[in-house]
Amino acid sequence: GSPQETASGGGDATAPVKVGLVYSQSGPLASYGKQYIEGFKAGLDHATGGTGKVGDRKIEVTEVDDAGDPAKAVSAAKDLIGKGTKIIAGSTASGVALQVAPIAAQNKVLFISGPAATDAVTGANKYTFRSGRQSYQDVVTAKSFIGDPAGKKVVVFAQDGAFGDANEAAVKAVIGGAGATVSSVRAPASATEFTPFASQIKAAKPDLLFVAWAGTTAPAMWQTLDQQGVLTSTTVVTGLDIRASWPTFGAAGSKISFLSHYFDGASDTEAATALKSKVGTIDLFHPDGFAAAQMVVQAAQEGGDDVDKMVTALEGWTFDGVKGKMTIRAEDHALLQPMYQAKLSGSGTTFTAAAQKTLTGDETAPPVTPMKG
Amino acid sequence: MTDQMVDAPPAAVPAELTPGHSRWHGLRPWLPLVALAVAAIVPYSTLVLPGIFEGPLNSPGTLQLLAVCLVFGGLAAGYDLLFGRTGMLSFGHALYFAAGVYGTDILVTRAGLPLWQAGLFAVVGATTLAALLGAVALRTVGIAFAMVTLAFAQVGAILVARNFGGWTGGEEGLPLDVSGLPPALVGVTNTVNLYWLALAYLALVVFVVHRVSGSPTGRVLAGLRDDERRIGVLGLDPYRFKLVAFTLSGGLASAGGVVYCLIVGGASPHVTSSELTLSLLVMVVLGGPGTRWGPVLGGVLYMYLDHRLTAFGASDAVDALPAVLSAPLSQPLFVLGTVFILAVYFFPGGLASLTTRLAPLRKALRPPR
Amino acid sequence: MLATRGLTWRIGEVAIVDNVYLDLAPGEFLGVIGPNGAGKTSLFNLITGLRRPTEGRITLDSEDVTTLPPHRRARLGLGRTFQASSVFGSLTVRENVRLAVQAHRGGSMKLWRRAAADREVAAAADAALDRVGLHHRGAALAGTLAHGEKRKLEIALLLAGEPRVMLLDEPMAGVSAEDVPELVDVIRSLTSDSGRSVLMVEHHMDVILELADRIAVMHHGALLACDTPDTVMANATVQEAYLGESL
Amino acid sequence: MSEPVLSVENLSVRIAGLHILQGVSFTVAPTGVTVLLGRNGVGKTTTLRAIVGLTPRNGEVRGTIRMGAQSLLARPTHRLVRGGLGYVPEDRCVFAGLTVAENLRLAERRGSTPAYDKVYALFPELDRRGRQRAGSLSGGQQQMLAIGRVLLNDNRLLLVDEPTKGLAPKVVTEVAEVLQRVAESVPVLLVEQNLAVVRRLADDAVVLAAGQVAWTGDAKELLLETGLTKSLLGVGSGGGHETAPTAARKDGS
Amino acid sequence: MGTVILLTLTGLGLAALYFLVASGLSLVFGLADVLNFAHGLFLGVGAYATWWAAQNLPGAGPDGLGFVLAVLFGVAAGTLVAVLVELVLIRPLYSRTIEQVLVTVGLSLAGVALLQATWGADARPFPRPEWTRQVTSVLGASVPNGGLLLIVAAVAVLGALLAFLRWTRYGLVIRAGVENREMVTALGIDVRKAFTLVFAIGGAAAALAGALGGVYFGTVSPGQGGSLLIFAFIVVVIGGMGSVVGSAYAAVVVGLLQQFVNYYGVSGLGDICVVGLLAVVLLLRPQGLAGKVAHA
Ligand SMILES: Nc1ncnc2c1ncn2[C@@H]1O[C@H](COP(=O)(O)OP(=O)(O)OP(=O)(O)O)[C@@H](O)[C@H]1O
Ligand SMILES: Nc1ncnc2c1ncn2[C@@H]1O[C@H](COP(=O)(O)OP(=O)(O)OP(=O)(O)O)[C@@H](O)[C@H]1O
Ligand SMILES: [Mg+2]
Ligand SMILES: [Mg+2]
Repeated sequence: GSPQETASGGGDATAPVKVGLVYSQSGPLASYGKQYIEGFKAGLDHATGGTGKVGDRKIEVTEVDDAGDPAKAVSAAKDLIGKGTKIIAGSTASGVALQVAPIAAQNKVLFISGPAATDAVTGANKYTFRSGRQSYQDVVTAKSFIGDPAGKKVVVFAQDGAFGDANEAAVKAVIGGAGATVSSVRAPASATEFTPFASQIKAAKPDLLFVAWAGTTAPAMWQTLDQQGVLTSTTVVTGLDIRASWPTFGAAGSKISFLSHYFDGASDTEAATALKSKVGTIDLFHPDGFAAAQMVVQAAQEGGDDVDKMVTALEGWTFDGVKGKMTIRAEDHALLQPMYQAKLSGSGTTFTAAAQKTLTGDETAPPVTPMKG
Repeated sequence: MTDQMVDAPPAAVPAELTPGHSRWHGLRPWLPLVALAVAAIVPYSTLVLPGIFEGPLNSPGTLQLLAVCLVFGGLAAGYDLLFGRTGMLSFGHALYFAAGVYGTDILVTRAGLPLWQAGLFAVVGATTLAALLGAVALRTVGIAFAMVTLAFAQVGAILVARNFGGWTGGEEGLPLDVSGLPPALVGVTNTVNLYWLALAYLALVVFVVHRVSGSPTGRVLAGLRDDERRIGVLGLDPYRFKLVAFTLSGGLASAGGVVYCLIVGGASPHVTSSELTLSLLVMVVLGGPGTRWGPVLGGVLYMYLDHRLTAFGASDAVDALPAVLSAPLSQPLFVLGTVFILAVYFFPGGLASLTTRLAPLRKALRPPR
Repeated sequence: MLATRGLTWRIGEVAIVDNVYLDLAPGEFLGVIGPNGAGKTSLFNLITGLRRPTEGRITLDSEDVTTLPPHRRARLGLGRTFQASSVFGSLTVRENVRLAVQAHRGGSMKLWRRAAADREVAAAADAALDRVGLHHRGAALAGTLAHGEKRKLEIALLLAGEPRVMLLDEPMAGVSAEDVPELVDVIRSLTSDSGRSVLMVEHHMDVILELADRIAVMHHGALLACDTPDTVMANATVQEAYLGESL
Repeated sequence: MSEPVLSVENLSVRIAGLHILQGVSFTVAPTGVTVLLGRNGVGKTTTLRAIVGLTPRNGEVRGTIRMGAQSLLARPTHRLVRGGLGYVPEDRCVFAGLTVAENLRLAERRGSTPAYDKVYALFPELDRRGRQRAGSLSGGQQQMLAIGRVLLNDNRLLLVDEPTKGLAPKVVTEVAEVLQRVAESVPVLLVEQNLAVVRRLADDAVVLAAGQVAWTGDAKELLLETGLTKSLLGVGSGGGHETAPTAARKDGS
Repeated sequence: MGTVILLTLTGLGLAALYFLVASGLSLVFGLADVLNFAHGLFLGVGAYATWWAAQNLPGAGPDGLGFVLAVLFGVAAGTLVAVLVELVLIRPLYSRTIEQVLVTVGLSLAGVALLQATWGADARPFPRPEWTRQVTSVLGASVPNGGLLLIVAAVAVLGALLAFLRWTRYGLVIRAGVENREMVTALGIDVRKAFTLVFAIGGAAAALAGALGGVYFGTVSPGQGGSLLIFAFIVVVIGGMGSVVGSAYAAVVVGLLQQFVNYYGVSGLGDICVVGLLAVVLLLRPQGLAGKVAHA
């Protein structure tokens, strides 16, 4: 017989639609994963009108923990695909998303990447979609703080690695392309002492400082920038992370201009109300899970068991998400969506974010990347 | 004290150098082949082992998991050539594994080489790297040696993390471009081929380590583990022999990297970390250093737990427990760490020592002759 | 055969081995005595290359070996035993000796040959074990041997290397009285073959006197005397510094 | 005869499956030196270690060991030693990384005044080399340190394992003298291969063979009877390797 | 000039942090012969206990005496955990060094996961006195007070440890016990107590480093200890195993090197220089900068 068995997806009209969620339940990104899954459940409820069904077919969700490790995620994806799953979603970490995307293409299953922000997921291949924003959209939002960039001096402060590279490249393209001179200060992600970098930034005297920093050392970094007077000497823009991180900005928080993917109260769409009723306070990655569920339902509804049909059904689809109007761009599967400018206020452990400005999906649209595979 | 810091591992006598006595003597040489044959036909079995594997034995998920386990079994056996058999504690073994993974990935994805060339270059390159760095690091001994190898590996990790020239993909890793790969290695339906590849790698490593340990050179390596000064006085250059062991072990690790890169379909910076070396150490000790099958078992078991515990943590049984228990139990690393500590206590000498510990039991059960 | 010229080893200001001139003729048996801490073992360490001298030269067959590493000297025919037994504890007694034989027969890398298949090595090893009377212990782990047995194994390891110059560091220490004559015979037989030279440190005077052609006396790192046994034993300084009054 | 200071009854030790001692019984008289004799590997060291409770992990001890009325088995070593059981191990075991003075300081016991004068009087070398690392001492110097360490305190019984091994004849004589003087105040259980030393020191003798006691009695008697020494120790009473420079010459040279 | 002063002082602050982590490690590593991978856990325990105490312990808080109380609580918790670890896990394995190291490896995995299970993976804001967030102007350079606090603490810890080793009998017992544990017992000393004490001191130093590290970083997170550990290892080894003074020197060298190279060189070069330094030092002087402490 055949040395290996792969279940073929049941073509039965009442057979459940199998959906595999591969995301971080444990590991360093566990709390992102938690928001994602809460958002997904709420979204599924919302999109199916509470039935959890598409037509007569139940949506059967299998959750697998990847602990942030691409190798585990790949194993999980292969396992799911082997069992006949046609839709995979999740990927909290960029590394996971990038490694799972090719698997989806090789096996012709739908993959909807989650909170992973890397630009490289966009246009990765025909079968890969995303339910969250990408770095480029962050940077476009940042640009909106500077007014007319022509002749301005912009410094990117980012950590070493692909995340930093992507942000630096995006700033060079977006703000530099609009006439600003862009330079960068890079630091190892493992750095614990930021004075040398703060000094370098200060010496550069920028008009705008764009900071792309993730990880547990961020508070120390902000404190150092604050102590060395960087925050008061220029406009500093960075992305607003999950609520739990807000108090760690301390006094520095009010001196920073935030670009935001989402925070509670940023929008009051129907979907946002539905989500809020489920999870209480909405956080950064709830909308990604919510959108993923909406996309899953759309794909199942229109595509049945045919993945190519699912892809066609999603390409160019516009829907009302938590953040407002979302559009899946047909050419490269970028998810066009509103982005926000925000201010943080408060002290101690209670901080609140307030929207300064909302940018529409078209305003923040990244340039089209050619589809790679 | 410095030189006592790394005492030779609590190793057993190399099995290869002691003649067997048991009734099995005649059969014994064939057992590994039988095991290999059984492992090779696993993909034809539809056996379902509930709780142990998610699907039947021949489902892609199970085969993928097994393939990863087998590669690490081989890696651990290769590492044992250094640690258990020669008594060298290297904290930088991950570097050579990573060189295999990233070398293959970069050559295929960025340079567009065909797989066999990329794999060959990666292994040759990594082996050369091991020889060069080993030549420097072996000027020290004991814990200093461990730290120098760690330093080298750390430089590798930093270079990968920095995403030098955009080659490595930094912390996001580098997915393997499969368009140029043989179709038989691509896609979930072909997981079985990856499984066989991993099995072949494991068999290769075990065979090489076995042959080398049983060779005259292996005898010298065992001697080095006990008393290096004495080896010198006998007229053998300890440095040369250690360098050969180091290079060989590095080369085997890089070959494992090539296979792993194919199985996982890419590279991620995790493979450069010192934790990986540390887990190799854990695998070897878990299995039993200096034994033929111990490190293999240790590697397979460790990776199995590492992968499966995430499912265990998320299972309903754990969720149903009170929060005091379920919170830690849903952390795979907590369970892994605890299992490991218990193993150190209850199987000193590793899994391989189980056979000797069970010997009295076996004797008792055997019908009197 | 073996000669040292002004050999000196200092740690800081202290000369542990102090300007030693020593000549060992082919086939000669030179006993080395001296109080504890005189520098006998240190002298051996210098000659075998485990330590580098601060001054002076060492020649073996008129070849200068002062800077050669231990294994190169061993290949030139220099063998030694250690004061504190150093055998390969996790190998069997037989494997210990085979390793020594193999080292002697050519230390080149043989990664793919089966060690156990080399009959010549095995035979030579068994012969060496026979000679020290450890044959019956061949299968025991060397680490579990009793002290006296380890001393014998040390000598077997030395024998296996067929050295032309042998350095024995207190081979009788801890050997039970009844085994001493046997071991003395073994050592004697080493020299009677083929003009081998021996340098032996030993505190058992009767053994020294029985075996040695000449006796060197060390004291505070320096060579106090080096002469025939009679002359040395009669030397007043030696009497005073080393022998003391007999029991 | 007065009560023995130490009595060993039916002592049986297994290590790693080997039955090394198989029912050893003997006593140590409250004064003088009792010497424990036997070939290499009969288990002399094993006996002493069993008495101080240092049998290795994979070993198993049966039988009774009493000091006075008190049973010694199953009590931790440090208690036994504090209770007055001094032990000088076979391989000296000085702390190589510590200085000579630190080695001695370590041996001080709480509650008693260390007798430095006594030790330095016996071994002036130790005083001179106070700041040298013990590891760099020669074998003989280390042996002196090992003995000196124990003599710092008052003991009820001393266990001394091959104290003259590897020592120069002169030092052997010195060590023997020291032990003789020590034995005037404390009973000593001594393991020794050097028959000259045995002859000089021993009052009683216990001979081990094949894991059991082969002979016990007055040491003088043992050493005088050529037949006995020959059968038990394998040497004629006049032979053996003695340290005096009187033995046979190498003939013909 | 201001930049040089600033980099020097902040570099010393970093060095102080490394030293605080390394000192306990070095002590346990050098004297008890255990390469303690669980040191990062002790660090985490100290940090989380301080964090917890500042909010929940009566009298403790983020400021003034309350903060001192919170830190004391943290140090006590770290010490307690270290002692428990020694008693329950390490002690039964004495004389089996490799196994001891492996147990600490297992512990570092399990312990960090336990912290994460209890308090979550995210960084929590660390309660700390307001003045630690401010800067002091030294010759025109704005030097963070948190760094200065670390320097003061490091000097105090160094002094205390040296005094301990010089004036107490325990230093002696411990070093002897490492060489030959059996023989120490044969001299009538209960060596187990001494080893427990070493772990207690190591744990206390680690917990203090954890608490002050929290002040320095402004947050606590489960992985914080582990990330500092690798540099601490490097410092310990460069300094010479077991040498507290050596660790101090090495910490200063590593801290300053990292700081200056990061400013004047390319990003990431600081770390590479440090590991390069490690390799060079070991190749030239395998025993590390200083010999052993222990004569302190
Ligand atoms: N590495 C070292 N550091 C300091 N001193 C040393 C070192 N090695 C040896 N010594 C000293 O050198 C002297 C000679 O030591 P050596 O071991 O050579 O003596 P020996 O003659 O062999 O004595 P024994 O007969 O007791 O074995 C001794 O005083 C010893 O303390
Ligand atoms: N840890 C151990 N493991 C295995 N065997 C052991 C161990 N310790 C001792 N033995 C064995 O026990 C026997 C007795 O050893 P012991 O050291 O007591 O002899 P001894 O009479 O002191 O000999 P010697 O005169 O050589 O010192 C020896 O055969 C030895 O091999
Ligand atoms: Mg000597
Ligand atoms: Mg003995």
